Amino acid sequence: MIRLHEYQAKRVFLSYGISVPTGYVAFSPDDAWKIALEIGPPVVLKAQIHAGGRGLAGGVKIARTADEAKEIASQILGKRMVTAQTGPEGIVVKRLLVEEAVNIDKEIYFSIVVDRRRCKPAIVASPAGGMEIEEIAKLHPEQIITEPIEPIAGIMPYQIRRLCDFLGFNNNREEATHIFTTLYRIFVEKDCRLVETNPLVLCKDGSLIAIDAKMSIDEDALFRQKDMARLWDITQSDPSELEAQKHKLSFVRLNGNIGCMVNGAGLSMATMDLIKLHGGEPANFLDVGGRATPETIAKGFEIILNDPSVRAILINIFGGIVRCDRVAEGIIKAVRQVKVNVPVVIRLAGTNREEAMDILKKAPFKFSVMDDLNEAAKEVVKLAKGV
Amino acid sequence: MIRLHEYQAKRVFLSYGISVPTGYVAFSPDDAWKIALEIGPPVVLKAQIHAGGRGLAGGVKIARTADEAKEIASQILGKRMVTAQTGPEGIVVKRLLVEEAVNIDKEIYFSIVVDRRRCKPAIVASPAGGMEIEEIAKLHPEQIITEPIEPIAGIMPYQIRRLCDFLGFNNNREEATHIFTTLYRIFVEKDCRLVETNPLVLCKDGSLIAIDAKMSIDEDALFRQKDMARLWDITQSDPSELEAQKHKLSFVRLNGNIGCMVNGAGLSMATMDLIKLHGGEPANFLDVGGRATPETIAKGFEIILNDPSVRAILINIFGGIVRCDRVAEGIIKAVRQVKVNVPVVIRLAGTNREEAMDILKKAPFKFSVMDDLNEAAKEVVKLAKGV
Amino acid sequence: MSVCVDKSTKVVVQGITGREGNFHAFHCKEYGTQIVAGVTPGKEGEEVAGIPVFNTVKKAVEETGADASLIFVPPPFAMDAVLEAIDAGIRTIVCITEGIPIMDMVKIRMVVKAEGVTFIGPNTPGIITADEAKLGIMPGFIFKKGSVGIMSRSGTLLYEVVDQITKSGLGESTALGIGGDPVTGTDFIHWLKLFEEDPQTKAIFIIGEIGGMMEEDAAEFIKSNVKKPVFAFISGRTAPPGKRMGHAGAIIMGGRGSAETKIKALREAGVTVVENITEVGKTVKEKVGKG
Amino acid sequence: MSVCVDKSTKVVVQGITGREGNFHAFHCKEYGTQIVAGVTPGKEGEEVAGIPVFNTVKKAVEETGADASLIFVPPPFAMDAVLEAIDAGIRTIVCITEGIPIMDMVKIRMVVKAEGVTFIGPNTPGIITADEAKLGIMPGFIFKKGSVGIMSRSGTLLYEVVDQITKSGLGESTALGIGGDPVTGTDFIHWLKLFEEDPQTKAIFIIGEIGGMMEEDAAEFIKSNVKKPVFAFISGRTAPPGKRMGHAGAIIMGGRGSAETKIKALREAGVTVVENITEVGKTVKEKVGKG
Repeated sequence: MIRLHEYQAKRVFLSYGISVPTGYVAFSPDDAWKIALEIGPPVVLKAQIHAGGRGLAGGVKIARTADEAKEIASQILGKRMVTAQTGPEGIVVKRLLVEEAVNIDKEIYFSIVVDRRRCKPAIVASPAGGMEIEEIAKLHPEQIITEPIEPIAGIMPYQIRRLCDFLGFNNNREEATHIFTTLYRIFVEKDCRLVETNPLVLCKDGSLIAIDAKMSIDEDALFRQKDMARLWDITQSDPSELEAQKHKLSFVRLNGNIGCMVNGAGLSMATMDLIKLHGGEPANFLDVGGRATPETIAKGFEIILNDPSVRAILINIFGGIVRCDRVAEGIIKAVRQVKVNVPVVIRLAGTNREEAMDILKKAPFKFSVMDDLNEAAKEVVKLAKGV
Repeated sequence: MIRLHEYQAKRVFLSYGISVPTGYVAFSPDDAWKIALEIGPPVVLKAQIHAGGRGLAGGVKIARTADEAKEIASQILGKRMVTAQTGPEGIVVKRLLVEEAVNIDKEIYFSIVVDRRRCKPAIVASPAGGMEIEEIAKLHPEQIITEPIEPIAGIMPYQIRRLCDFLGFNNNREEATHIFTTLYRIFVEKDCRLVETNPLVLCKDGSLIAIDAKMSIDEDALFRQKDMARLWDITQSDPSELEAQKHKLSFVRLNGNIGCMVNGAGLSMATMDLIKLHGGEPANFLDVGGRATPETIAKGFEIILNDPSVRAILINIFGGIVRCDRVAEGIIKAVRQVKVNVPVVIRLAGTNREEAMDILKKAPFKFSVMDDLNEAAKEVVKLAKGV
Repeated sequence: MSVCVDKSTKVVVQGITGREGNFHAFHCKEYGTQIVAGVTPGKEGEEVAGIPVFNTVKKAVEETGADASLIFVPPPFAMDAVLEAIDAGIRTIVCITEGIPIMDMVKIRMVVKAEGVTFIGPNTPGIITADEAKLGIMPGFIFKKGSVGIMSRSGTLLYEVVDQITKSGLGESTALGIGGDPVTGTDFIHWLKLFEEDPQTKAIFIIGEIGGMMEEDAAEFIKSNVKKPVFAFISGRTAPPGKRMGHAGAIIMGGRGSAETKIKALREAGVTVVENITEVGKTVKEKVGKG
Repeated sequence: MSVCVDKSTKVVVQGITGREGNFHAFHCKEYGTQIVAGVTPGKEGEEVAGIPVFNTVKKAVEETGADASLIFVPPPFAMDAVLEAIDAGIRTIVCITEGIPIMDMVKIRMVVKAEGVTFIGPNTPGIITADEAKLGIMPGFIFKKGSVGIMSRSGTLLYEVVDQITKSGLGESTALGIGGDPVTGTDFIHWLKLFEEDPQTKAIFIIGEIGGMMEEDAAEFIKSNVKKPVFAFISGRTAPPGKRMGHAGAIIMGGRGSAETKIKALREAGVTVVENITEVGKTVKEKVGKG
């Protein structure tokens, strides 16, 4: 999923005719000062990071004057921000959205996602807007409504009636209808995995404004969403995950010390489960996928080795399209380029396993090659513990 | 179905970005002269009537000068035109389309309808354009292609490839794609029952132009197609059929001499079949529908009586929602207003039949009321023959 | 036994506070049908003929356990009503509404097929299992519990046939109109399967008409899948061709869809086709005997 | 007997002239599968591994009688390929393609459900009936004709399980990957029905993972509809929650969809859930005995 920044998503909303507060993106405290002057204080400054929960983390502030806006901007910009959704290392704030303050009467949560179970898009909404949806789910589960959308028909009148009743829209049904159907249009036309506005606010003057905006684009649809692809701010992603992505590897950093390289997401998870079952902690999830070449295998190996917390590595490959001998070639390639200073356990099965074994034997590094996955997992846990 | 005139349909095509010849509608020979001057001769003059086959009937002429255009216009306007599709009485031509003559290289037939069997829209196309589709079907059935469209997906690339291959578009695929998908958009967005262009022509300069344009709008969708509803030229319809429509009766004039009034289309057709089986000829199809009131029954009766060729009338009602006593009331009402000078056979069954019988007995006219439909049909055939 | 609806069917009437909904909800209930709820947005709390009215189908289903819906809402709102019923878990829908835009029906058809919902109509008199449940607008008194399963594309022609079948002494198991519009929720094959499996049904009657290919498709299906005796009447032999069908529409049919091709196909499949509508009862009685 | 595909299945390979299509068409044919045709627009007349190539699926079906399709076309063209296959009358589609936009799959799912087409995938290793037919990219040599029906959301995890089942001596009837994407053409319930009816299948193995509700739904179905012994392995017990699922997406699930809820639901339905992936073969063998 490609996430957009709030200010980018708001631009899309605006282009579809949804009201958002007047505001502009600021890259420096000076920018913030100029924008605050143009809009007229008071203004709201909002850290633009690809993670929710920034309100509690001090990422949303009000400035009463342009000078105050500049002051706040200089405090936030360039700093790491840690929220409930960022992980402990946080994300550096490089952009701020400076926008007009709005007189709020009522806050609504509204989003559209694909409901996997029904295999259709679905609206998730709540009258308890303003807080994170996870929190609403915990505190007021009865205040969440889900409306699956029949894609051939779109949002139907009965659903709008139900939503308006549930969300407490009485005199604003026409405007609410416009916003619901337009957000759905955005969801479909921009190939979104998520469209969210939280809060969607009912203002004191009766109008409806999207105070926050979130959009995530389906990565698989970027071939037909070139405009959206351009909006992707890669500085927001983990550099290792990005590097992996570039080589069509799926990598997620975790908190343990055992590096894992597996082919297939299911087998990767099963391998991590097995490590945990034997008392170990995976340092990462790394799926080399079904189309790995020696080059991508070498790259995956390198990414794992770059993580200083890794104490031992388990490579588990079940050869199908990815032939074991090609994997072995990749490992040899990597070992020739990078210094390997942790023990490596390898388990290979499936296509061309024998050939792979031969290749690994000739390697300039001593791997523990094992046939039995259970034994291999036990071994790597033992090695990581330095026992 | 509400039919549009060619010039109206072309305006819709144009608004969607489909090329059509430059042209304007003329209501008088003077109009034709002015338009011909503006466009620059040679021009084509085309009678605007709601029926195909006008080419053979002399409804399409070329004028080399503006004066000639005026001359031709004065010959066609105000005259009755009889084509293969109008019936022997023909339709009066009240409007002409005067448009530029186009250099034709290749003529294509292209249309979109709902395929009842597959319950989806379908493209029907042929490289043998220019003649009526019935004729192509007769002479070159192998030159017709049908492509059903999945409404959730729209026209797919494989269908466009197939159509282009079949129709012989090689260097114009992009433009053809634009026209196919745009005509489908029109079909869906305007709630059409038919969109047709015949011929769609490939010009000598390589461009594609819709030389003819036909659109029929789904009557049931007029509540959301107000723009299309306004285009309906009621002067093109049979006045009796219009009058019937106004009262929610379904009326079609036929060539026999036995007037029929029945409730339900199926029972109407079955009744006509029965009359024919006994050697009679129905003068009309008149379905009073499921929501008939005494007023509409009276109106239906009146419409039949207005037809001078009617020699006898058969009323066949199976009372369901339409109660027989209400039908009887309607008949009485009609008989009081209009002079009835042909014999009337009535067969009533179903809801409140007894009450209806009582009402009819008190009528100021002697009906032949019969219980047996077969006998009733025989009787009306006998009466119509004056035997 | 019977098909699709019976005494245990619990029905919600959508559009119950309208003139027709009101009228027919009452008559269906009087016939013995379990009409457990009505729906009209904004009228929750009211009652119609002793039937509680709810704002939404979901609420009606939750409160009453309704599993079938009978729809009377006007054409512009019909698709909304249908999708609301499906969303609420209703699996049998009878849509009386006449005049639904054809593209709305194309979409509805797609959804009901994907969801496995039985959708009867639109523009149908409904479905009735004689002496058990009536979901529709047909005059109940002409039906009598018996052995003939009847399906029709036309409403009043269904009544005409039923009347004769009842008077013949055979009576009906279940009878229904699949709907008179070009696009309907079910076709004859759907019901042939069910009637063939239903032990109460001893004979099947198809009432077809010109246009479409449903009768031809039914004939093809009957050949290898139906063992019970099948009868048919096809109306429209004398109707002027193409007057309403349109031209490109007729081309898709490839010259098929006329009364002649239908009758021929049905006869080739072993179906007894009745020529004179007034001889339906006699013909079936002769072939099937006492029900 | 077996499920869905066997020796008589005639397969057309869409995208056969691509690198992967070419490679796997050859290997499927080598396995014994009747690969009768390939399709790549503009390449009609060519041959790939002795398999004739056509421009359209329709032509391929007309010329060769193909009734199943194996799709390798790239994601932007996958929906086109699927709809073309359905239009040509293909009723079993195996879509190997990985990376199809989710809204394309939402639409495809709707069409295949409405048309009654079996759609395996996308992002699947395919389906195999051991020693009969392989429509996919799995290493054929690890399979052996036997009695365990296996379905999986993951490719290599399927291989891992199959390898152990084969080594245990039980072997497989049919094994397949339903696909690793959020929206797939079939779910576990679809295959549970078929395996339950298949006489060759004596035991059923489900390979699930976190996310979605397919395992919970399967458990519910098993309770009242499956009599054969069912086994399961669920991967992702240690995966970080929500990292990929997104937040509103997780809310729809209402706290369900975790490995724990899946394992609990399956156990309550009488399914034997294996905790250690390396003990799959042993566990099934112990419970089912010699196949």
